[in-house]
Amino acid sequence: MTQLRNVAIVSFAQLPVVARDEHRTAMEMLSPVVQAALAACGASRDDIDYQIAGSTDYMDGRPFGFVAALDAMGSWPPRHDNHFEMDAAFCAYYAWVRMQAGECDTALVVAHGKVSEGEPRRIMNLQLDPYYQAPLGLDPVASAALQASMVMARLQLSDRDLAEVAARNRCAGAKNPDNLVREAASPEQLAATPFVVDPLRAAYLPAIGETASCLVLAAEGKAERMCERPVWIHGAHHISELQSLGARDLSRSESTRLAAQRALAMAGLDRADQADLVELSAATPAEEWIVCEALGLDPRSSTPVLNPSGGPLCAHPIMNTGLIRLGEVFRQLSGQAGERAVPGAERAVAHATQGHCLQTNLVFVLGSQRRWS
Amino acid sequence: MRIQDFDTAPLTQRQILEFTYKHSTGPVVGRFLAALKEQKQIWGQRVAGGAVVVPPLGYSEWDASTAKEWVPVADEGTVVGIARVRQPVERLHPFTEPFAYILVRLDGADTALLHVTRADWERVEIGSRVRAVWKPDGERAGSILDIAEFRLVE
Amino acid sequence: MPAFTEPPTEPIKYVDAHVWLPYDYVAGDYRAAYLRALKEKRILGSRCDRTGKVFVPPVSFSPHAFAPCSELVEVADRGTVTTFCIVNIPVIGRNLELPYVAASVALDGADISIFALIQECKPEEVRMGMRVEAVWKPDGERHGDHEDIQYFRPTGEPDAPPETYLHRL
Amino acid sequence: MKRAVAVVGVGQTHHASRRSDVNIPGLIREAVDRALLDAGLDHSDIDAVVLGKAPDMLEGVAQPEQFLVGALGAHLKPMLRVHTAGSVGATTAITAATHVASGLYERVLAVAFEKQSEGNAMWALSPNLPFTPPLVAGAGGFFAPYCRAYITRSKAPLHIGPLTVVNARENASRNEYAHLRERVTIEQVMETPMLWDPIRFGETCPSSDGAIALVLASEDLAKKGPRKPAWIKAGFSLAEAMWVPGRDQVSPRAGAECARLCYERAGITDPWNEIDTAEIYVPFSWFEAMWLENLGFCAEGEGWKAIDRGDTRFDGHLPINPSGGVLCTNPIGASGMIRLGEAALQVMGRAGEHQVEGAKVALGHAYGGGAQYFAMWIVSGEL
Repeated sequence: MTQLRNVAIVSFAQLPVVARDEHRTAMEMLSPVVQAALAACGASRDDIDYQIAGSTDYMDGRPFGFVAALDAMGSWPPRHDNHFEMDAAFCAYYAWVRMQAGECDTALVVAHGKVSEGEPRRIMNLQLDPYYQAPLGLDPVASAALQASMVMARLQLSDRDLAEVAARNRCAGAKNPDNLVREAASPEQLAATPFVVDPLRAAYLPAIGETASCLVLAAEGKAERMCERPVWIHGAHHISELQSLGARDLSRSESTRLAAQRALAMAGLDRADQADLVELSAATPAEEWIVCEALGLDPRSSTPVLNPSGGPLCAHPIMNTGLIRLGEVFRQLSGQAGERAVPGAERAVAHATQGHCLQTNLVFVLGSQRRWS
Repeated sequence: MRIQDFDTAPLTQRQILEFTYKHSTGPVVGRFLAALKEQKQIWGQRVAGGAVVVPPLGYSEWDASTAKEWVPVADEGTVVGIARVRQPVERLHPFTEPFAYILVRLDGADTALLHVTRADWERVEIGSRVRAVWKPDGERAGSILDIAEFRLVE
Repeated sequence: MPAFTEPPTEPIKYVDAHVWLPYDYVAGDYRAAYLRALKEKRILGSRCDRTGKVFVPPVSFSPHAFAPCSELVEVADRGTVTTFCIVNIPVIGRNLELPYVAASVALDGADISIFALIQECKPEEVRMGMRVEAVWKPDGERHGDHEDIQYFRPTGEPDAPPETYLHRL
Repeated sequence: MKRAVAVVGVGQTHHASRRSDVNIPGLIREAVDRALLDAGLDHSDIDAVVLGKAPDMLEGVAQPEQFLVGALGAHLKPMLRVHTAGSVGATTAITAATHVASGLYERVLAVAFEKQSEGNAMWALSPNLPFTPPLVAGAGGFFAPYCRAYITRSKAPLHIGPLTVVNARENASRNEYAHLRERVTIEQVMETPMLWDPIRFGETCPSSDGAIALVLASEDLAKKGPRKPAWIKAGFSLAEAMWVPGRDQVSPRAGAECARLCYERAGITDPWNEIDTAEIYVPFSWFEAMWLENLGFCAEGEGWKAIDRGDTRFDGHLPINPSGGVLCTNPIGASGMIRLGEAALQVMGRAGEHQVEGAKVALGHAYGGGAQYFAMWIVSGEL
């Protein structure tokens, strides 16, 4: 791998995830978060070279929903700007690419989504091809269940294996004040919740909610001045797969494997288990089994620590979920994780995903030290 | 005046975004659907590497190459994935009673078809053999739903 | 053996997809206060903590100075047409006689213009700089929504001088 | 930029109000296949794909890039989806170019499309939503007041709008891919119904189905290609907030600033004389005069005079939109990339019948939102 530019996360802010904020629009939720993220790294609005937002029009319930984010982010005077119709973790990836191209030194990456206004199951049905899959009404809960049935069959997983993964997330997530679900639970309790779409029980589904989040990235030279303990990006890559659910092996995530392979190579690592902690966007315990397998991790092992934040089972604010994984790694490696801190953590992996059944996956490798000297 | 000086009871309003889109199908999807309607025959397409893709898109999703010849496949096959929907969502799912989504690898195909089973939603398992139940003549409209559902082959 | 050698040559040309998506929108406290004030024939704005600029409808955060707008203020229900167009095609969901005039109106006391209908004059009489005032629905018929202001009409005052509106849309 | 990037392949569909002969993947593949053929490459040569389009409500498919992964040749590759309103096609191309400039990617495919006939653009772009006042119908109602403000400020005579359409249609008649290719006269345009006074039906862009794809490559690979590439000398995307007191929608600061940055990086000090042709985003006739000023080609109040003098005609001093532009072809999400792609074709010398003779440096430009998003690039035949 050639030498890349050292780029770090220097700040992160989010609102606690809630089921519904009836007092604020998506934009009114976003502004204070951007302000908080800037304040935390001592930056003025004009110190930021580039801004990029992640959101989707269908989640916003309107065309051009992100245009208002220009106002909420204080885009005056005019700013170098972009917007992806993707989880904002992918925006963070692109901001990093821009820094590699030498096009900016600092970037504001935001996510917004007033998820409670719409019905995600209906909206995400519309992601499927309109000829064969969408007309059947398939929604993300049912597609995740299809996928769960397949990974359970191939890896011979039991309901208990899902319950244990869910319980680990729930116990960790109880310590995270930003989570929507903050009650620890045992595998037995979770395995007693009713099936929603078999083999997925209520407790195996993500805690969908809403928030706004903001990450600040800065290149070496500026990062150190903005943050006492910047968290450096050691590698990043993402890969997509075809959509037709019957044309790929849903029980595996080849895209996660390939993305991780390249991101780890950039980081000079061989395996993901060389990280101290891993933050995954897997939305169900079955997905977590799949992503772990692709990363060469055992979801039952305690090293590395998996989802110290509690993961999407405790808070899944759509469009923000991946960015929050990066935010959590920042908090952990910069000593701001409070009660849920992973002691001595120096290296981490963060994962984001898009589409039904882990169709597109992004892997970041981060560390508390600079990668390239 | 500050915002606290005002009535801050939540103000919300429900509204439905509703529209009927007309998706052009193009020659390949369109002919596949016409075969469901007129022939009660499921067709796949062979793509580079030799795999038979069902339902066909006109290209290989693996490498974007243009698909080759049409290949008829059976309306019977093996279940490779199941999702049992206990509480269907109104106006989204095709049934109001419990049903299951299934991925079926039809005999002669190398990919699986996404579909549903209503009657056998509890009994179908991975590895089960299922067969298409066609909508009757006159009710088939040229849609993936011309196959009413799949049922276990007893 | 299949009975057919190929699929029908005549394709099904279209698939209809009826998209039906319920949303439950949140107005937010600022917009709610604005709408509720309309019921009392008041137009609210918010003042930027840093620059003192007044935004109508009120926003919680100034897009301009990126600072909170903590203070809510009342602005006049009259102002100046800064620019406009004459519309000859119908708006979905609104029953308006054609043609009608859609204008940018800078209310007195506000630093942002609002979009408004201009009526009670011929479209060709509308001009940039024209002074207009709100025509409210009668008491008891206002519900705290945008329809509470039926439209704006000319006040008959002398036009505002060009320098006050030409570069302020 | 860290290293030079070039356009090595351009492919677009025939644009029309209804391309019901193909589905969405088919439309895209038409453009992608042509771009790859043009570059002498195939899908296996592409490292990543960036897709752009305008609101998903136009086609009723949410985040359609996901279902299009296979059609785009993006299976097991990185794929991103950009959406910056009307400017999206241009922003998408710039995003793809940045990937190559970073050194992380060698060849990137940028694709943009819109298939507006699947839905209803008027509805999709301006549904009535609670708590917001219903705006006037369509984008024309939003932009017409700014055209009026321009006319008032610049004292432009009223034939300038129609004249702009005459030039655009004349140009489109030479472009086999354009949607509206019939020549028109000023009188014919003036006879069309006034929709949003001062904008007539004949001064409004059509609603089109269409797609475009560009292959972008690093310097080394571009030099190895079969054809002369278009070198990207500069490319930026800037945006500004909507509700800014005193914001000038007639000549938005983001547009002027974006152009200034492009000229500065491309080493252009006198755009009027140093740029040979420009493809600029003109969805309504009057925007051509407005953008000539905003882009620094003409002084304030002088843009319409350049049009009136014939300087912007195909055989004029600075041919504007030799392809016919957005006034003749508007698949919204693709329109911005078509501008950038057409600019590239001009400096490659491969614009066919609408080739501007001797074009060496060209500007491609797009805007979107409430005249808030601006994205543009400058391409040159010389590295």
